[in-house]
Amino acid sequence: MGRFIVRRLALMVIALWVVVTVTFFLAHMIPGGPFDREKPVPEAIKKNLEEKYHLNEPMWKQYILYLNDIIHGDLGPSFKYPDRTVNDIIKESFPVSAQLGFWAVLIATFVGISLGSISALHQGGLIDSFSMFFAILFISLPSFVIAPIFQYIFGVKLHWLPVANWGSWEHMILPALSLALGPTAVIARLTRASMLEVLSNDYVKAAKARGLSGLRVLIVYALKNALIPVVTYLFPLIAAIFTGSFVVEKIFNIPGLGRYYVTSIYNRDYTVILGVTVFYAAFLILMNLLADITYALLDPRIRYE
Amino acid sequence: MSKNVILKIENLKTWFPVTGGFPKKVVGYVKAVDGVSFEVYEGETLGIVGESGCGKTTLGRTIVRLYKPTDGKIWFKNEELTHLSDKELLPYRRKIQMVFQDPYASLNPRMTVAEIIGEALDIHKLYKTKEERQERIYQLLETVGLVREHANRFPHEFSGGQRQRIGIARALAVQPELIVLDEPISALDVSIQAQVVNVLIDLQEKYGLTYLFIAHDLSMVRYISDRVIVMYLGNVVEEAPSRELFRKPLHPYTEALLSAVPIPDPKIARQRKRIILQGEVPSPLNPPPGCPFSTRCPYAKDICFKEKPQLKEVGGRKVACHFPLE
Amino acid sequence: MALLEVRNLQTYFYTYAGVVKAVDGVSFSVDRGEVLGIVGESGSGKSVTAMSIMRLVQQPGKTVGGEIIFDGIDLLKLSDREMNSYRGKRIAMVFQDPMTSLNPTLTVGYHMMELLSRDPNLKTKKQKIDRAIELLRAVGISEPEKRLSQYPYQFSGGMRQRVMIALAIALNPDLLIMDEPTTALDVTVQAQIMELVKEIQERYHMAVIFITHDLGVIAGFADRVMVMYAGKKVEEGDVYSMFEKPLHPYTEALLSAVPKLDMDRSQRLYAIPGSPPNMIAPPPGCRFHPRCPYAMRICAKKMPVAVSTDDREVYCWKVFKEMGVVESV
Amino acid sequence: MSMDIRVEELKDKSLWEPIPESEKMGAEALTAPQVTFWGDVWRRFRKNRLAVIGLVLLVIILLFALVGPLVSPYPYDKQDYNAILEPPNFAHPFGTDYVGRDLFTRVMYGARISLAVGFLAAMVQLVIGVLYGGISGFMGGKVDEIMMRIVDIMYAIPILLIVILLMVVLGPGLVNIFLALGFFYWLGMARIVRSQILTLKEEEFVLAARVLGASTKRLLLRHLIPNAMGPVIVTVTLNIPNAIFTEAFLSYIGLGVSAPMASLGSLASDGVEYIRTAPWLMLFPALTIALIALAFNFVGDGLRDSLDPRLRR
Repeated sequence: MGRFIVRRLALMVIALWVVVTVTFFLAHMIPGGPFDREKPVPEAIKKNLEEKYHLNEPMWKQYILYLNDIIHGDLGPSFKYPDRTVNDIIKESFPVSAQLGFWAVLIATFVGISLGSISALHQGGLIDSFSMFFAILFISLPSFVIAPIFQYIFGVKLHWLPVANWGSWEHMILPALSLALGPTAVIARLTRASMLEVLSNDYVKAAKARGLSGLRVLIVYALKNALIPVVTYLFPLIAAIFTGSFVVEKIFNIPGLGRYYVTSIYNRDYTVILGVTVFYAAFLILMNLLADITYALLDPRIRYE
Repeated sequence: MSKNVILKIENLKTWFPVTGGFPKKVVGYVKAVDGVSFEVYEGETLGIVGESGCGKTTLGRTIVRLYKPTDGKIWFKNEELTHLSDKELLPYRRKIQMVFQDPYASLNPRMTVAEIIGEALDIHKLYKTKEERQERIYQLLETVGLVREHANRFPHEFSGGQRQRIGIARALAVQPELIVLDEPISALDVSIQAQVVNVLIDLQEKYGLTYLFIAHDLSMVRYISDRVIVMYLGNVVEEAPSRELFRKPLHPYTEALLSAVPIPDPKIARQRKRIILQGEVPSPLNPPPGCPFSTRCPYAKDICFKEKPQLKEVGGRKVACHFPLE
Repeated sequence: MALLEVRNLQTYFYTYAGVVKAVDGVSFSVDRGEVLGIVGESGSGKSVTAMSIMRLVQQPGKTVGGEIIFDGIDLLKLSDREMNSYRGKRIAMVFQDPMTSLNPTLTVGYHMMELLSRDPNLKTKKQKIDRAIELLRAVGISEPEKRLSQYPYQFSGGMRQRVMIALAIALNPDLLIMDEPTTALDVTVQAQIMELVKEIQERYHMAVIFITHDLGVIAGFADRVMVMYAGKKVEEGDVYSMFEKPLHPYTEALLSAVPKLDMDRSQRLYAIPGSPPNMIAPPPGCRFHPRCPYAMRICAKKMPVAVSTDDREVYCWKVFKEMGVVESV
Repeated sequence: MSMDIRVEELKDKSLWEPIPESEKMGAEALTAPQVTFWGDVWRRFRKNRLAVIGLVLLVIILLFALVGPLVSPYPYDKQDYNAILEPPNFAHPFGTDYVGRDLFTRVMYGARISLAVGFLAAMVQLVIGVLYGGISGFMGGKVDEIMMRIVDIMYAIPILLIVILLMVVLGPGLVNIFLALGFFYWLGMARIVRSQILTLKEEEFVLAARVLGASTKRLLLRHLIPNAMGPVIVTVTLNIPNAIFTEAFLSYIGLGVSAPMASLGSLASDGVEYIRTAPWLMLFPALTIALIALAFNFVGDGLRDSLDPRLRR
C-alpha cells in the first residue's frame, strides 16, 4: 500500500503544480487584468501589487517567488479591497462553506447508499422503480435550479423555513438539501449498480449457502464490497458539492467562500479569483488523495500490494 | 506418413516483462516459454499437453507470431520466421493458421459469418470476382458441415459447436498447411466435442493438413495425436509417439498427469493406483533453480534441485529428467 | 427412510424472452452416507437442482412445484429463518469456481470463525481458532495458523477449494452438495481434490450429491448416478451397471463421445448431432428425440414414462418398447 | 406424473415406427429469426418505456430549439415596454421578462445554446477522446504509459475551477465556452476507450484477424472500433447533460454568453431576482434544462441496458 500512496502522492503534487502554474500564466495573460502594466491603477494598489507579485522582476523569477509564496500558504492580497488578503477571506468564509458542504456530503452518502441498497435488494420492485425514477430526475436537475425552487416552495410559499441568510440550523436545511440532492441521486444509482453486481457474486451465494444470517450477508458480504466502487465517487462528489456551493451560497446569501468567489468573478477581483482557485484546487486534490487512500484501505489486494 | 519437417522450433523463449514499483521498472520476467525445441512433420498431428500456466498457449501464439519470441528460432519449411516484419509475414499467414479456444469470443459479434470468412479471402485477395468469393464462402461452410443459409447470420445465433466450426472454416479459407489448434474443444459440451473432433480429422485427411493440437484433455490428445509433447512450466519435459507415451511415460510428471486423468469406468477408476502430486505448479515468474518439476516430484534427488535436466533421447523418445522412469 | 427425497421438483426462470423450465419435474433420493452423482451438460438443470435444494434460486428463477423432504421435513414449507438454520449446519454446499467463492475483502480466518460461532460446542475464541486450524489441516492446508490471517487472493485455486471444503464440513452437515467442484481446476489439482473429497466422505460418512459434466470424475466416486438432459431426468441407476450398460440413448451417446483408452483415430467417435435444445421452446415429447438416432414417432409426441428395474430407472420409449411392455398391451 | 398416460394411446402401431430421416429437422437448423446486433439493441431499447419517452422528448426539444425560433413571431431581443413581466398567457406562453421580451422565444434560443454545447461536448469526446484513448490502448507500452499519466494528472485537477479561470481570462462568450469545455471534456472518454481497446485487443477474434494478417487499419476499423462503440455511445449520451449543466452554470455566474443573447443558465440566473414576483422567469428556463438533461439521461440509460452484454446470448 505504501507504493500505492507514494504514487498517488506524486500525482497529487504534480497536479497541484500544474494548477498553480496554469493559474500563474493565465493570470498574466488577462488583458486589463491585475498584472497588465498598461492599465491605470490606483497608485497604492499598484505599489502593493508590484511589491507582492514582484512585477519588476523578470517573469521566471516572478514565477519562482509566486511558487514560494504558495508553498508557504500565502495567497496574496485582494485586488479590489487592498486591506484584505485572500488568506483573510478564506479564514473567515471557508468554515461556513465547509460546514454546509459537510452536511451535504453526509446527507448524500447516507441517503444515497441507503436508497441504492434498498433498491438493489428489491430489484424490479415498486421501491426500486420509484427511487430510481426520482434518482434520474434529480440527476437532471442542477443545484442552481433546485435551490431557487426550494427557496420558492418552502420559503416563499409555505414559510416553513427561512428564505435566505445564515445563522441557525434552520438556515442550513434548504441549501444543504439543494446541494445534496443531485449527488444523492448519483450515489443511489451507483450503489444500486454496484450492489447488484456484488449480490450476483459467487461469494454471496456461498455465504448464504453457509446459512449466515441475512443481515450479516447483507452488511459483511454485500454492502462492504459494494461500497468500494462508491468510494471512488467520493472525490467527484465533494468536488460537485463545493462547486455547487458557489451558486447555492449566492442564492441563499450565505457568507461562505463560494459566494465570495462568485462575487469576485462578477467584480473581476482577479487576485481573489486566483487565490481562491488555488485554494479550492489544493483542497479538492487533497480530498481526491483521501478518497484514494480510503479505497486502498477497503481493498486488501491494494492494501498489501 | 512422410518425414518432411514442416515446422522447426529451436530453443524458443517467450518471456513477458513484469513491471512494478514507482517509478515503474521491469522487476522480472514471466518465462512462459523457456527454451523449447521440437519438429513437426508434414501431415501429422502433434499434441501439446500441460496444465494451465505451462506455456502451451503462449507457445502456440508465438508460433503464429502473435507474440514476438524473446529468443530462439521458428522455421517454417526452409524459411526462418522469427524476425520477419508484419508485411514480410503475410505470405506465411496463409500457410499457418490458428483455431481458438473460446467459440464465444473468437468470432467478431458485429460481423456476419460471410464477412468473417470473407475477411480471410479479402486480406489475401483469393478471388477474382464477387461471385467467386461468395461461392468460396458457401463451399467453406459446407466443408465444415454447415449450410449456405448460414452465411448471412451473426455469430450469436449459433451454438458453441457451430461457432467452433465457423472458426475452422475461417482458418481453412486461406488454404493453410499447418493449423495451430489452441484448445479447440475444451470450452464445448461433451456431446459437442466429438462433432468438432470428427470434422478436424476429416479435414486433415482430405487436405493433408498438419495439426498442432494444444489441449489439457489427455484422452482426446491421445486419440487424435500421432506424437505428443508434454510441457511443464515453459519447458518440454517429454516427447514421444502418442501410444508409447500413454503406455509407458518416462517423465515422472507425465506419469502423474496420466494417472490423474479421470476414467469413465467405475471398475478401473476404483482399482487403479493414482499418483497424487503434492502442491501446485510454481509461478513461472520465479521457477525453481534445477528441474522445473523438482518441487513436486515424488522421486526428486539432490541433483534435481540443482541442475536443470536437458531434453535427451532415450530409445527413440525424448525426456528431460535426470532419472527417467524405467 | 432416505435422508433427502426430492419429488417432482419444478424450478422455472421467468426471463424476458419466455419461461425457461430449468428443472421440470425431477425426482430422486439420497440415503445417509450415500454418494449420488448428477451428470449433465450446460443447461441440463443440474446446478439449478442443487440451488433449489438449498432454496437459493435467484430472481427471475422460482421453485414452483414439488417437495424436498430432508430428514422428514419439507424444506419448501419452511420459513426463511428455519431454512437458514439448515444451511451450513445440516446441508452444506461447495461451488464450482473457488476463485470467486470467498469474499475477497475478508481473511480466510474470518470466514471460518464467522461460521464456527454457530457451533454451540465451541465457547471460547481459543476453541474456535483451534477448530479452524484443525479443519484447515484436515483439508490438507499446511501452516494453517499462518494461513488464517491471509486473504483469499493469497491462495491458489486448489487451496481455495480446500478452504471451501473446510467451510462446508465445519458444522458436520449430513448432506454435502458439490456443484462441479473440480471443473475449474487443473487435472493434477483435480485429482488432489477428488482424493480429499473421497477421504472426507468416508471419514465423516456424509451423504454427498456430486454434480459434474464429466462422467470420468463421477465414475470413481459415486454410488449412484443420475443423468439429466434439458431439465429432465433421463436415467438413474447404480454406477457400475450404468457405465457398463447405459440404457438411455443419451447416456449411451455421452459415453461413446469420449475416446476410450484403447481407441485410436481409425475408430470414429460417436458425435451426437445437433445442439442442446432451446430451453424456452423445448422440443415436444422426449426432449432428446431430435438428436436421438433411435427416435420413433411416439418420441416426438409423448413425454416418456419411467421404466424401472431393481437398480435402474429410465425415461425412454425405446427402452419401454424393448421391455416388451407394448406387445403385452 | 409418469402414470397419466392411458394404455390405449400406446396401441397405435405407427407410433412405434422410427421417424424417417426426411422428417427430421436438420441438425444444423437455426430456428430463430435473423437479427443484427443493432437490430437487437433497438428491439430491447423499444421495450424500455422511459428510454422511448426520452427519445420522443429529445425530438420535441430538438424541434423546439431548432425550428421554434424560425416560426416565433418575436425576436429574442425585442423589448416591449407595454408587456413587462406578463405572466404566461396566450400571446406569451412562458410570459415576458422585465423589459418585455418574450420568454418563450428566449428559452428557445437558450435551448439552442444548450444543445450546441451538448453537441460540442459529444464531438470533443468522440473525436479527441476516442482517438486519444484508442491510440493509447492500441499502441500500448511506453506510449500508453505516458499518454495515460497525462490523463491521470489532468483528471486529478478540478476541471470546473480551471474552466472558470479560463473563462475569466478568455472573457465571456459562446466560443470561449466551447474552447474551455473542449480542453477537458475528452478525459473520461479517453480512459473508457482505452480500457475497451485493451480488453478487445486480447479477444480471440482480434487475435484471429491478426493471424490472418489483417492490417492495422482493418483491425481498428472492422474489429476494435465497432466493438468499442457500445460503451462509447452510452458515455457520450450520459455526459452531454454534464456539459450542458456546466455551460448553464458558467452563464449563471456571469461567465457565459453575454446580453442580449440568453442561455438557459443566464435566464435562470436573471429569474432568481424575480422569484417572488414573477416565478415563471426562473421556472421555465430551469424546467427546460431539466427536461433536456432528463431526455438524455433516459436515452443513455436505455442504451446502456439494451447494450448490456449480460442480457444477451
